[in-house]
Amino acid sequence: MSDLLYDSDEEALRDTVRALLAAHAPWQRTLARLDDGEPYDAALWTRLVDQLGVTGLAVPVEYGGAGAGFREVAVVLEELGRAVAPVPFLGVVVATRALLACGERELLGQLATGERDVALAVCLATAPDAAPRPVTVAPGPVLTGTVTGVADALAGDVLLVPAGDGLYAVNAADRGVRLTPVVSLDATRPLADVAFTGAPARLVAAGPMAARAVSAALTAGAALLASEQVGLAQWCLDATVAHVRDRRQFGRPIGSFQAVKHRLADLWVEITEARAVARHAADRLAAGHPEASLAAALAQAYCAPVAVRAAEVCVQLHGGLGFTWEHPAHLYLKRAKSAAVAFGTTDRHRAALARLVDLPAPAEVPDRAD
Amino acid sequence: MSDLLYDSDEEALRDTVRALLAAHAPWQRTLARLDDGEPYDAALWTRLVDQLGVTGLAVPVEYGGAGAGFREVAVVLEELGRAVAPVPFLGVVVATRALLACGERELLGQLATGERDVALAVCLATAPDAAPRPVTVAPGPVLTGTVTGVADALAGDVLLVPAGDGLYAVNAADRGVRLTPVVSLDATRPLADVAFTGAPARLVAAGPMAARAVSAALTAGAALLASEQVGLAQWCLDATVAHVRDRRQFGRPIGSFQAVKHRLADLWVEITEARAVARHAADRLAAGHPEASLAAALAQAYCAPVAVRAAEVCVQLHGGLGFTWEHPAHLYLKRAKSAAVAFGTTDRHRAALARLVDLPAPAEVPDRAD
Amino acid sequence: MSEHTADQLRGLVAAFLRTHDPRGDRVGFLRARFDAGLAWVHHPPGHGGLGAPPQLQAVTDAAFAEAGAPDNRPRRNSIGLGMAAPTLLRHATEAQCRRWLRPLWTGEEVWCQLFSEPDAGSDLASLRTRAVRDGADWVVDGQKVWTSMAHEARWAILLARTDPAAAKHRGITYFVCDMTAPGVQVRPLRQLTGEAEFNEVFLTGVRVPDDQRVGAVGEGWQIARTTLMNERVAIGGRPLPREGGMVGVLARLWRERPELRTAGLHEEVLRSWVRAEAARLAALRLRQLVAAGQPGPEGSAVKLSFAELSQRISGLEVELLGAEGLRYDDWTMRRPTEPDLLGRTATFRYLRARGNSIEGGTSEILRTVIAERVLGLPAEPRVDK
Amino acid sequence: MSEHTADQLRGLVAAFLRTHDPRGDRVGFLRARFDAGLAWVHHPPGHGGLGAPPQLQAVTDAAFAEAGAPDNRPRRNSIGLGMAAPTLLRHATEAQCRRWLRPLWTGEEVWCQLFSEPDAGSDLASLRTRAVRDGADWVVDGQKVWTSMAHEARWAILLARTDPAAAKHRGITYFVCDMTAPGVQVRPLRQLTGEAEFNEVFLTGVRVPDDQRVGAVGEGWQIARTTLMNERVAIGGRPLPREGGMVGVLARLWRERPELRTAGLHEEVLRSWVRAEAARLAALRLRQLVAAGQPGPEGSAVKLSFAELSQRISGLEVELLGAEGLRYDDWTMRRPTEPDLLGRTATFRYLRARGNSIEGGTSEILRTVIAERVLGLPAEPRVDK
Repeated sequence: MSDLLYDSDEEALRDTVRALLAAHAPWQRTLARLDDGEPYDAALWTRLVDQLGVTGLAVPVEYGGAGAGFREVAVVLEELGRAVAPVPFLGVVVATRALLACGERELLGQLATGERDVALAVCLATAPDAAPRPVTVAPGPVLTGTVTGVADALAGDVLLVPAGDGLYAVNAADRGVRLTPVVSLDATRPLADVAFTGAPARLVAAGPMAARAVSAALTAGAALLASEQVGLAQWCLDATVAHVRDRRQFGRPIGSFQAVKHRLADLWVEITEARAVARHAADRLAAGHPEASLAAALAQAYCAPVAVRAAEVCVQLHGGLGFTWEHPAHLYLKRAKSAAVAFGTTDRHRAALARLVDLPAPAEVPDRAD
Repeated sequence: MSDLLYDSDEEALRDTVRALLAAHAPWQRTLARLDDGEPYDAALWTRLVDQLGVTGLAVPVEYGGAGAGFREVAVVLEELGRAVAPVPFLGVVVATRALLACGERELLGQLATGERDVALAVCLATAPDAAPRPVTVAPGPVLTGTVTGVADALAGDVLLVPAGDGLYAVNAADRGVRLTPVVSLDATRPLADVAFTGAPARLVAAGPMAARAVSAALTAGAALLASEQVGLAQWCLDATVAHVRDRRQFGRPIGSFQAVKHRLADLWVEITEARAVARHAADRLAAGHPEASLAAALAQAYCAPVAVRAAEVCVQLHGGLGFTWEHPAHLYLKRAKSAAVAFGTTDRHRAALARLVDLPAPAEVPDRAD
Repeated sequence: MSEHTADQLRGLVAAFLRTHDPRGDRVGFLRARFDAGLAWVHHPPGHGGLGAPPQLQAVTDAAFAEAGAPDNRPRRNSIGLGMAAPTLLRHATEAQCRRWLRPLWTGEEVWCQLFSEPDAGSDLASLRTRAVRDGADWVVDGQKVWTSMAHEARWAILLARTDPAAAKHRGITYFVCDMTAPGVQVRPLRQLTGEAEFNEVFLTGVRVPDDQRVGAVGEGWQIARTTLMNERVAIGGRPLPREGGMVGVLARLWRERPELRTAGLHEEVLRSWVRAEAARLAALRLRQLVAAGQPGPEGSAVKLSFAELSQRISGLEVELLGAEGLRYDDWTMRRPTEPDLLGRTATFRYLRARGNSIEGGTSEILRTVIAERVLGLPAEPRVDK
Repeated sequence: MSEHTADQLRGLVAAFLRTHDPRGDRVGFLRARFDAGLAWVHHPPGHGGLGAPPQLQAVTDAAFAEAGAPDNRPRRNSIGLGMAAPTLLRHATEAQCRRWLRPLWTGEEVWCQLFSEPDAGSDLASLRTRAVRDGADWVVDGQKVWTSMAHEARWAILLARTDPAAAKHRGITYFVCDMTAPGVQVRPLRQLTGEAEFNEVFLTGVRVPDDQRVGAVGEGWQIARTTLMNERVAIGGRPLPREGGMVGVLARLWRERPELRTAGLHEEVLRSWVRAEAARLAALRLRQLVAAGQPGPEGSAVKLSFAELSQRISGLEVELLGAEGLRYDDWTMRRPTEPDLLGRTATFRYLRARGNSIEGGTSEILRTVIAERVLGLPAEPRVDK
């Protein structure tokens, strides 16, 4: 039975991260960055890495990490979701899982200490069970091809690239690599199209191990994104509750109107369930449990729409205010909707569950009987 | 463009039917019949046939009918739905459509005058595009086989039976026919399992004409059932509105609580749309329009769940009272849920729409990429 | 109602076209059409109409369109045509109608609406903008918000409080405000789409002549209710062919991009298609009811469904697009003068659609209106008199 | 909290089993188990417990079950075990506890609840049943409704108004009523399933001795709130394995009947499976919180979801069955003593599930409770003092 609670270390970690984000990443600052066209908050990221060591959490001690685990990573992601913080942590975590699957000590060590950031060069929309491989390998080895919509690549020093039947490490600064920023729906998680034109590469894993590493990385992404979604949803609920308690219409707080109350009560129920589901996914992932994939698919199938709904309710119950650029609600809405596409949409995760829990699709599409 | 309104003749017909039902089919009487185990209200049916000539509405004048049409039939069904009246009108209408497709003058004439009731021996759950044929034909011709869950068969003098590649008429009183009443979810529309053991039959139509007749009959059933569903839903809304205006809790009418109001407002919106959809289906059917099948599939895809939701809301907002046997809400709930299965569930109608409006299903179920 | 028939109207249009070249001067043509009573055919003669039944408007417009005549670019002046004109016709003086209706209809003068205020929200009647009588003028001070087209508009319909001592709904008066008058300041209001489709309008000592007052002092709230009802019909009342709305974009995407299809999304697409078609038929039935002289409350249903559907369908489109649904086209602050939903990305449509359940009456308010006015459910206990 | 550990409790059970044959006299065995403090292990000694931490109950029950010991048939006495016992432990006198808890736990005496009234509904505090003091007794008159097990019960927990002049929530007192007393009349109340699972109970001049009063006069409402909270946990708090609830029936049907499968229903089955699993994990998390001494308000979420899911899943099952979903098993008026959801038709489950959002607090009331007590949203204006 998985442990769905937060232990005291995890609560302490949460407090630390939350305090740091409150001090250094208020939403006003994030919003201002959008207008300035500077996606990442590099200073914030440095603090998170240097002061809190977030990149080392899931890296074993013998590789230079903190040897905590993915449950702790999930707690950090909850807080980053709560703050829509513009840092590349999710991408680093996904790359970490890939490197762990390959036993890649050197990069893991550099990543753990923050010496180098690593990103997996796969489109953010890719589901764990369906990784297209648009990049080809020529002797050298050198890589050629384009991967679109890669998250957290702009901050990466090293790109992990699935190509041919291997997984390769490429130096992002190489002139055979061109990163083109994308106008992203969620500007707080900027995307890039990555073009390789004969970029020199180093083989990290080959054959089935490479495939397993990519799949494990995307599964981890799906599982852990759920915690970010829970944090995001909780912020939306909290902000909306605060607003409707305060805002008066027709001589009463709008939070005293029953339809508003019931809507928020329903949202609270959904978030309560989403938290259990996300903790379950993190716990299964951390334990390397055989049902980690199942828990990850469940997590995305359930938590992604909860986060979207929370953000939509937040916009709606803030009325005109929530529709403006100056209010932070839209940052959460864009993150939530974008996250619902990340690592595959909910229908793909339900289809994965159908296979994993033996609820098969109809054998064939029935033909018309005429 | 179809005419979605009710003309003055239709309104007059509605008034007449409603007055007759109010006088002779109050729900208390229908409920009492359930306890007495007498499904049909034969006396009520006689009045509807003899006084109002409902069975002749869709039969052309030259065949002995009133030559009105399916739009008028739909108005009668709205009222019958509103009263959950236990009469076999829907079954007769379905049979009428089959006979019209075959040009079967004699039976149409008898049906129009009420001399004989006719029922199509197909399971009520059958969708228009999928008619199984469990009955076989031997020379004579005589029929053998069992059709389960036939609606309105218990009241039928003549059964129209799809068998082999033809459509046959069988005398229900023949000793080669055995009707076994089924314990139906909707006791106001009793079902029977019909077993044929070498029952003598008369060929009504053969080959493609027979197939078309059955399909047209089931399409008509799907299209017209929507009007019954609209009438039912409207009763549920009206009854609930009356109840919540009256019933007081916490010192106020419960109809003044916002969540109750909004729920009923949403239901009103759905019924408003369902009425337009049902009128469209009736109009297309009456006109023999090429898109009659499309309109029928839309009608069931939209109106069936609206009726179910209306009945469910009616039970819920009546509180404990709506959960009792003594309150009529359950008659409507059972009719609505049963009607949602009749002529195929909504997913089958959506699948039919997908073909009719060119929104094809994915070519194949995607395989897992591992 | 006069005795006009569709054939007569087609005849009148044909006669008009014999003497007016539809390919000549655009504004001149539109002015002449107004003067001939062929603008709003149900208006009385002299105000752009012939006193004809309203359902003949479609016949008239179709006859002009067939002949290749220019239209009055209705999307650029939707507040003027949808809200101001019907209110003026019903509540303004003969002189006011003569001054404003013709250039409004021809599009020479664009109108906007100064109703909403930052602190009032859905509780419109709690507005605070004040108008104080000063000789032949009123002096107006206050702040308005959510004003589309304010930066293009010549005139505004304006609600201001003229009697702060009166009960909330009683002390409000309805004016027409000159948007070029001194003291009117328009600032763009940026939305979550990045665009600034709306404006904030600051009114500082703006002088509005008393002859720009519409209706009696203190009757503004009642008059505004007419306007708001017109807005609802204006939003929901356009006739659509099947797949004519946002669902058409989704259906085309499904048809043209087989590689995006999944079984789960198929079910969603079909459900959305069914709901959109039901909403379309309900809107069509509403038009038929109006044409038959039986206007009902169905307009509120149409507006509610429209908001829900546009949100649902655009959200689904983003998911169907997958990787492409992670992208946006442009975050710079544009100043659109017409909504351009279909020309932009699915993600734009998704974001813009969030406003559909807020603007022109929130969905929450609409549900309450339906419950109380259509279903006759009792009002909540009021604590604000 | 005492220092008991799981191992110690397993040891105590093993020791008990050495001296008590689990295959011997059932009632005798249960009485002895109670007296040994191994009934409710968190109760104080003398009341069936040892003062152990509540999470050790599961360990204890498991140890007895392994040994093949009889249980106390908890489903037959859910009101007694889930509501009466916790309330008595907290609010009753020592003498009352000694009198009632033991036969309650062994199942020798079944309990029911006399709270709901026909006119009160969700507004329980508006109840009208009156208790008037008469010497050492109270004389009770009134009508109760929705009483499950009343026809089997020996005792009832009863709310009655003892001070009609006091404010609504203040004039109510909590009693234990002898269901065999003169003046107690039980009539079956038939539901839409055809069954009469519940009863109406008429109380006519029923004498309740004052020593059957629980808590002080006028404090019944506060005490009842404890009871109601216990009911919510009792309904939602059972631990379920994956697919342990109604979703398991649906999943098995899907697996065993491939001919029923359609693409549209597949999507629905998967969505229901996901929601059921999420609700199950939330219930599990709630149990872990309780076990860790951090009971939260999640019980209300569990009850709300349970009602919604059971309704949705049973409705889906009917549709999946198609032709078979048109059928029912039996409309005769049965008198069940235990819920038998899984042994009957899908249509029975569908109908019975409608009650899940009404009984034990309607879903509407639960949402209001969550909004006000968990989220801290302001109450509505009250018009009933």
